[in-house]
Amino acid sequence: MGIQSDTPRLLTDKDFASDQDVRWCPGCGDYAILKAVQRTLPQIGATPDTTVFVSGIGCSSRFPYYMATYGFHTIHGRAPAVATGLKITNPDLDVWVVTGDGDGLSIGGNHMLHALRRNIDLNILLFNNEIYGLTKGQYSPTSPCGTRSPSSPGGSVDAPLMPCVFALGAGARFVARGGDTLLKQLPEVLKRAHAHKGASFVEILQNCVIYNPGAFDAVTDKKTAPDSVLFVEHGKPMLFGRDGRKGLVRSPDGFGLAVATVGENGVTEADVLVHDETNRLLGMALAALRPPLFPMVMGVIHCAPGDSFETACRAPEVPAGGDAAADIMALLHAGDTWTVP
Amino acid sequence: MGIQSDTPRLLTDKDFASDQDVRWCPGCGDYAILKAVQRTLPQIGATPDTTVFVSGIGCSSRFPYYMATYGFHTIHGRAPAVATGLKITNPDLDVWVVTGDGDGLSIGGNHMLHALRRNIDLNILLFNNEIYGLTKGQYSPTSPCGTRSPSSPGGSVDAPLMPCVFALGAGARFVARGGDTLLKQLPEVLKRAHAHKGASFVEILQNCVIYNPGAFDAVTDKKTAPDSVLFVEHGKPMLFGRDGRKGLVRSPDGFGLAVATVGENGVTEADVLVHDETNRLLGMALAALRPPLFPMVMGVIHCAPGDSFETACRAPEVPAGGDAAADIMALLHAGDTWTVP
Amino acid sequence: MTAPTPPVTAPAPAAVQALAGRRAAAGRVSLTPEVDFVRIRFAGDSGDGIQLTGTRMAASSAQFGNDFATFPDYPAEIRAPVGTTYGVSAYSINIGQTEILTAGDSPDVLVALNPAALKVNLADVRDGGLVVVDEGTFTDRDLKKAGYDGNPLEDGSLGRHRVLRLDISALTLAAVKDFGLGQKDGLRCKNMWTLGLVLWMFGRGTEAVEAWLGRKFKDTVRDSNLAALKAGHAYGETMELSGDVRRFDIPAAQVAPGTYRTVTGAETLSWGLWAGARLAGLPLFLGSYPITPASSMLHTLARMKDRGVTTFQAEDEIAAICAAIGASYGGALGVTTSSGPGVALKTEAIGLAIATELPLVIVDVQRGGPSTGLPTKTEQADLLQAVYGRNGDAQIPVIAAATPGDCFHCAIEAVRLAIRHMTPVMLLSDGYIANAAEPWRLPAMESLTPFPTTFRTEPQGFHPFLRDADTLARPWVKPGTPGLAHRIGGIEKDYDSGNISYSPANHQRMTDARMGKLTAIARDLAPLTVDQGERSGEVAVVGWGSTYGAIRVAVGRARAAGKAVSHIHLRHLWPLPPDLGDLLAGFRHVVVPELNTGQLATLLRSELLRDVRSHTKVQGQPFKVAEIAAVLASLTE
Amino acid sequence: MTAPTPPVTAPAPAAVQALAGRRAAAGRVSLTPEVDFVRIRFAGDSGDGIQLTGTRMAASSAQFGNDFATFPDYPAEIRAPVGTTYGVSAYSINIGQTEILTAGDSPDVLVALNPAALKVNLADVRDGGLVVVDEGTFTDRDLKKAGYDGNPLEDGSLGRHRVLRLDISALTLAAVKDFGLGQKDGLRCKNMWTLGLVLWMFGRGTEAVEAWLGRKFKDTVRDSNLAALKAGHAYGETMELSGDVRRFDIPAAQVAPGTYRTVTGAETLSWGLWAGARLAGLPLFLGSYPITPASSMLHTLARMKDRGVTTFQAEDEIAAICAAIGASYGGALGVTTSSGPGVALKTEAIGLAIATELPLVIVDVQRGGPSTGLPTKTEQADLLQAVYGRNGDAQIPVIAAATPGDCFHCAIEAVRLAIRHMTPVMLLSDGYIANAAEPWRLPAMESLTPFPTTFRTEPQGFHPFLRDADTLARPWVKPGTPGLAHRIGGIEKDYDSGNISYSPANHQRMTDARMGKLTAIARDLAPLTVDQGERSGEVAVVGWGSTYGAIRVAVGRARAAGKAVSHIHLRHLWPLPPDLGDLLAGFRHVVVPELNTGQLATLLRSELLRDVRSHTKVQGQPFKVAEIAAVLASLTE
Ligand SMILES: Cc1ncc(C[n+]2csc(CCOP(=O)(O)OP(=O)(O)O)c2C)c(N)n1
Ligand SMILES: Cc1ncc(C[n+]2csc(CCOP(=O)(O)OP(=O)(O)O)c2C)c(N)n1
Ligand code: SF4
Ligand code: SF4
Ligand SMILES: [Mg+2]
Ligand SMILES: [Mg+2]
Repeated sequence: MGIQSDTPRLLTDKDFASDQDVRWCPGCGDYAILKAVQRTLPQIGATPDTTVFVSGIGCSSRFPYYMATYGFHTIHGRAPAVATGLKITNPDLDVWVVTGDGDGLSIGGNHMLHALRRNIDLNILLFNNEIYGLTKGQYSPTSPCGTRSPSSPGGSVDAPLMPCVFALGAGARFVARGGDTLLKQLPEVLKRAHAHKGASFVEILQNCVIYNPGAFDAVTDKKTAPDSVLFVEHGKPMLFGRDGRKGLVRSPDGFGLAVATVGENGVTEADVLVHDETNRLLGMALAALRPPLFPMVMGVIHCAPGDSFETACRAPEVPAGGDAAADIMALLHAGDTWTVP
Repeated sequence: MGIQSDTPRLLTDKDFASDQDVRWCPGCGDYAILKAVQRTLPQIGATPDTTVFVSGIGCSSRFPYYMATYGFHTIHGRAPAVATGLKITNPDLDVWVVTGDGDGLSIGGNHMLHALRRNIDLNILLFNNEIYGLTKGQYSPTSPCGTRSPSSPGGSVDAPLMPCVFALGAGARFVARGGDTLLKQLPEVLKRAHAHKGASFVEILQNCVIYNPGAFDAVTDKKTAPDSVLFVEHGKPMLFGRDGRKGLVRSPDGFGLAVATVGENGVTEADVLVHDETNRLLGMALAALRPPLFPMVMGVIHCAPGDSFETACRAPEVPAGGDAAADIMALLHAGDTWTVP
Repeated sequence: MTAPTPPVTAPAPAAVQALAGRRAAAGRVSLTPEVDFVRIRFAGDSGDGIQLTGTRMAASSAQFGNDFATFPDYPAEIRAPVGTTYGVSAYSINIGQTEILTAGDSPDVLVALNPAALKVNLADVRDGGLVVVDEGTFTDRDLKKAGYDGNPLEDGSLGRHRVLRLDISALTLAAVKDFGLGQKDGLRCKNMWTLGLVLWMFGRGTEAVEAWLGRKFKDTVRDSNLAALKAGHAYGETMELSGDVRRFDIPAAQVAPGTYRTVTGAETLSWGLWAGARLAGLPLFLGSYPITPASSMLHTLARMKDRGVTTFQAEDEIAAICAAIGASYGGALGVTTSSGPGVALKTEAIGLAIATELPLVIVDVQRGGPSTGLPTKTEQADLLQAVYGRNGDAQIPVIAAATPGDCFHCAIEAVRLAIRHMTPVMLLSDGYIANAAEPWRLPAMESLTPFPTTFRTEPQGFHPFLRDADTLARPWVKPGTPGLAHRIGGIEKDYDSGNISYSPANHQRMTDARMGKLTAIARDLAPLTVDQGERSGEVAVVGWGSTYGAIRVAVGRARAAGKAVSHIHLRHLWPLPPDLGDLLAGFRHVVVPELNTGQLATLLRSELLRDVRSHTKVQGQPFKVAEIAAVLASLTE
Repeated sequence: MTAPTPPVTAPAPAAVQALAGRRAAAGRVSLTPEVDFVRIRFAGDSGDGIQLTGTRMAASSAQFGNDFATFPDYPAEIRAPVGTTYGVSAYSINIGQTEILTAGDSPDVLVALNPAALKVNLADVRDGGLVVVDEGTFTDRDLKKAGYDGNPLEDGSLGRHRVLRLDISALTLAAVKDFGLGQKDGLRCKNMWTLGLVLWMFGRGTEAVEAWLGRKFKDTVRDSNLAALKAGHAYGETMELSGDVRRFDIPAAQVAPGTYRTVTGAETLSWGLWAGARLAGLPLFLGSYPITPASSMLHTLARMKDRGVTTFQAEDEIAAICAAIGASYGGALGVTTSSGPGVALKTEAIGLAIATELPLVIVDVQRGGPSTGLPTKTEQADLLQAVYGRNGDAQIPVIAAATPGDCFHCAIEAVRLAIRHMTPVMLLSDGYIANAAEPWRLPAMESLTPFPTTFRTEPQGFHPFLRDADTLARPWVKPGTPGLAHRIGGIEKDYDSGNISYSPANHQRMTDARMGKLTAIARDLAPLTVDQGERSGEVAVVGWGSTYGAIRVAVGRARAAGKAVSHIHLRHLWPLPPDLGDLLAGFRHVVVPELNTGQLATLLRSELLRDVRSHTKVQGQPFKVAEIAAVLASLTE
């Protein structure tokens, strides 16, 4: 059954690319993410036949069509729910959810919330371009205040959601952030997300060249990035900046974080906080930082594994060979019955 | 128009009680909350005619029927959305949302999320009894793991949501916690919620005597409360315990909070943190604490006012007296037109 | 949108069984109250344990060998304030030696445990019926709460009935005084005292209830209830009850041989879904969100985890159906259960299951609408939503269960259709059959024929939308199957390759294929049977769903009176059976009784272009036999 | 569920206007291509600016005085990869001296700016039609991307057409070479070069486009585009074009006097909603969530904040409608706009608006279904969802707009009904009329009659569900009104007091009252008019929505050929006009053309018990005139 090759060969990104033409706008950040995923999967031992990509609706949600894995392009906002049913039914599959800031946080916010709360073993990739791409550029729940768009010609007036803060508030046990063009870091984040058993939430900053170009320039531009991005790693001091001398320290007044420069004002390397990815509160603090006053934190912000939902929810398998009719009769007879001769 | 009395008299709780029989189970915590609300409203200058209670579906959501104010008992989970449309249309009204842990956090989680994010001026009271009351006792998204209920006969397996943590993750600018039987504190919390312009989120711990009795005994029982409850007040040290000597301090190792006893291990009152309700991160830390290791924090956990949504969203009023037909013709002519004689 | 009407060719599919044959005591028409049957209604405060009294009475009658039907009717509030009319809970039970299909229009006996219960139920009691009241509760305070100005026991309001006044409260307290219970706890045994008395009236012993109490409770609770039960029974036996109190003698019914049990529709529907999945060789996955009156199915299935049932309480109805779709995509049988407002929320997702052609069973346990409506009351007003309520040309088969027992078979049929044609199926139940109890003859093991599912595993020539020529089903592939990785979605796809396609001609072809599944299903339906009566005549009564019992009794009586009336009860509502038009052509009148404003009538009119007489009632209550009888009488004078 | 059919009594309500009268050039039938009208289709890559070219051509034609109709057809992807067939964007425009109602079945001229555009569109071009190609793009690479094996320009594939090969790419680059643009930016001016050439073909100058460019752009962008436009025009004038290229002479149409503008249905529907609210004296509140093809209404209304329009982009469709309900509760006119999948999500909340009897307008801009379906294509398949798609007996009026101009009037009518009867109203548009442009004669100011809203302010005798005897509307009260505080909700309520009620008889009474609103609306409808033809005859074509143009042209031609065919176009789809049955009784055949599988036909069959010939097409495309003409021919031979 099935086509099986005798000598297993090492898979490459090509094995994960489907035969469909990729239909995003030229220059869209989604291309880079697609490449990163296709390159990472072989490295973590995934196979196309045991991997499923489930998505909602949006430019980002077209993702499954371009993967040579199993794929389900569902309806707007519902991918986490569909993926939940799939994962419970078939826990051996690697299930990835691909969604956008509109799909996953606007219409789909509730399913995202509960998938994270339940800690079901899904790898959730949220492509955050801070705009509705597919429907031609309306502002999204992550668009900064004042975003001018067809549906907010005078500038949007709603405060944006911070995806990673939201995820931590929902109880997520794995929260990370990557960027479409951060070709070195993104695969590492994806690997960690995959390795984490339970719901893994990855926000990927993604450039929509048509409707919101350059939203993350400060973070992805090679020139500005060093001073505006902090890559965190568990157990490592949280240092950044062109010369690596800026660091996160405990806020001197009050409860929180501050940026200090090692060597200035008596600050030493020992004052710089060491990243502890198991500390949820620290994660919340890090997730909320934003340039220009603070760096944008990238990498694994929080990881504290717990029981994953599907195992506990799933009923034990009933031996397939059993006599169905006899089983049914047994159920019907279990209880108060009487017989009329 | 309308019945107007010449000499305005002071209103009392009776003026806020409708003529309908209250139909909750005898002993239900909802009664105490109803009383607290009816008593508080006159004190903050509210009038029945300018106050609206909007609710979803659930035992808690029957609330509006018992108030002599305007009231809208909508559909399951949607009260924040209905209230949003109402408040934008009629910003002068005091709009209260009453919801339950199922109504507001299960089916209605997304609307709650976005009402909080937008910071629309609603006073949201979430009656958290950690159970679905009206539908006869299924576990809810706030039920602790292992809750046995008709829909989880083997014990629930989903990790619960912490309502106040969720609210802060959503970007809420006012987050508080009260309890049904805390007759002294609850009105104060309600007053603060009302005074805050923007979305005010109040979690009210509520006892469902039928399906989840005693869920909050540790917190509401006069015997255990002193050691398990911390009432926070802005600018005051966070002390609690029977003798008021326990306090929250900075966690000595790592980033976070710890409980210490003043006078033990060299801890002095100066080490005890002072509550700063404007500090969101501190709020997140406080909201997540739970007995037995930590106290349950009650009172205003976070309050940091910002622009409220309805004012910015709302279109300027068009003078009612204007000539509608002429206005319409003006719109139709604004653009490229041509005339055929 | 015309339903496909191909020629009837195929053989009777599995799980089709004439409805009447399934019933106990089928065939003997119930005619004379208090001889053929007695209808008794227990009513009291919702704290009085009325529902429990009723179910025990039903169980005792079952064991005695009567046929019976029940109708529990409880308030929407969990615990409404004591003594109010909206806090009244009632349980009607009709006990017979003949075939019993409804709880009966007008009770022969009303037991009212407080003034409010009397107030709400008195009007229904038949003239000359017996009213038993707990006069201990007829205090000024409780009379006022019930909205009485005076005391109906004193002011002649009960003139048209026989009245038995007992201070049941005091008698109960006396019976349990040795257990040291407070007044409140002692009065909780009132229902058992009452049950004891009623059992005596029917000449039944208390053993069955005693055994049950012994199994369910222990210590003081058990013992005090036992004492009350026995005291009530003894009271009947030893006291000199006034001549007004006749005892009833309802011999055992002549029922078809077999093993029986008492079931509600919520149970049988749950078991049927599981049985269907077992027969198909699939694990069952239920995605659900609690809602009255569908929650009891979630509860029943949640208790079946050890039988391989996975239940998932989702955050809302949309997540519930989407998870079920995900489960079906993963190779399980995905099921979702809800009631009207919840099914409304699933509308968009049903479209996804249609577009991706995945099997799925959607159960709608209908309740009073629109909107929140009357959550605890019954109605049949979701039929048109089931048939037409989706964007796009998006049809799915719709099936309705007629009785609690029928739920089992309908559920299997729904599962079978869903898998055979790779389509969502809507299965309609309602608050009445979900809650009502009836004795059910268990099906014979031989009737449970497996229909094993074939998953596609062969990569050669595979594409995800290749169709079976007969059923138009596409192949079902479990993700994880080597060599078959593919992508599906809700966008239109190419008929030949399954890739996204915007081609005009292809969209037509795919639309035709989707609609063609309905044609295929209609083609396979067994020829219609007539439940009662000839295949032609004066009047055909066409019913569906839970009105079965009332229609059957009314038609049975009309036939007993010599009228040429027949009863056709539809299980398959969409597509309609292709031979329905021809069958109805043999009747002068077609009457369609429904608990809505005429929804099946709408379908029949558009599909058959046949005028029908729509007889409707939208009151949150089942039909009374008399209501249908009146229509029949007007047409057959 | 039978639609109420009371006697026709009431006078014509506001905003009812014969459809034909609204059109420019009404009455003169278009018969001869290239004499009465010319159909031209611009096609190219989605990056080629095709939609802009089309709209400018439309604007020029409008200013010249032609009648015209357009059909924009663009890909589902934002920017599909360059050169692929699924990235092809097209804009069809039909320009006439006679009444023009459709963009035309088969273009007389196709302008193909790349091989893919040729590939996708060639089959539609009429035999002998002119094909203009940019041969500069017919490179091996682009031919391959388009899926061509050889070069169609060389291999005789274009034998049935006249072909004009021009290297438009090179000509454009030459025209703009002085601006120092790169190759890519230079080629962006191709569309203006092409427009210049086409304007020349029609004997039109470039002034109007020049003025527009001057208004919209500045600096190099403006100047380079101007240069390209003029160069294209000059090319036509000065080059020796082969004899194959005739110039077209389409004189101005004889149109009704008045002020005109070019509009799309998205604009007119938005304006109409606002106009309705203004005439009612209410602020307009739009709750919406973006979805193709409804988003353009959100965009249009978002730009009207200074006119008192509040737009709220909600988190999803459910929040959108719920906010609109909240706004209506607060005394504004609540409106929500979406397309099929989004309307499906609103199902439950529509029930709430029905139960609480609040005014609300729900706009469904239909697209291809089921599920995600064909988001950018048109369809009429949400009609049954609109009429029947809710739990419970929950009917609401349904109205459909026929043309972009009609959208304005239908929107006012929807607002009027919603307020007059305190009910949600469903207003159907579709992707075709939302996007298509047509010249629209502005209504006369006198026709805009205010219908001011009366809010209840009098506490005396108030209860929230008191009804107006005629309209069955309950009083509308703004929260904040002194002395009128009250509670409403989705649970059933007492007819007399408005308090929660579970009483059986009351539920029937309330159900009857809710359904009675439909009866009241039907009673008030103006007598039906026939769009074209007599009130009896051989064939009645009954249409609804955007098929208006194609039906009108086909019927006009049939009538010109002497056939006894009439066209009836329904605006009110639910309740159906009470005189429809009688009107149709005068025809031997009733033909119902629809872009679905027969949904109006289903309604007509069940409501009128009249057999109709359902003519359907589900291809995501409007009807071709020829398709309808063929049915008519078959029935009138
Ligand atoms: C029920 C429903 N509502 C609305 C839409 C329209 N829609 C499609 S994608 C989308 C938003 C996409 O935004 P995002 O998730 O951020 O994805 P992006 O395109 O930016 O990658 C919307 C509103 C839809 N397809 N279905
Ligand atoms: C759409 C819909 N789904 C489900 C229900 C059933 N339902 C009513 S209330 C409720 C949950 C109530 O729980 P909660 O909000 O915690 O309120 P409580 O009764 O505990 O106060 C549910 C599931 C409904 N009425 N409507
Ligand atoms: S619209 Fe934006 S997000 Fe969508 S494909 Fe284009 S660039 Fe990417
Ligand atoms: S069920 Fe629980 S929450 Fe509901 S009224 Fe009773 S005690 Fe209160
Ligand atoms: Mg986006
Ligand atoms: Mg609750």
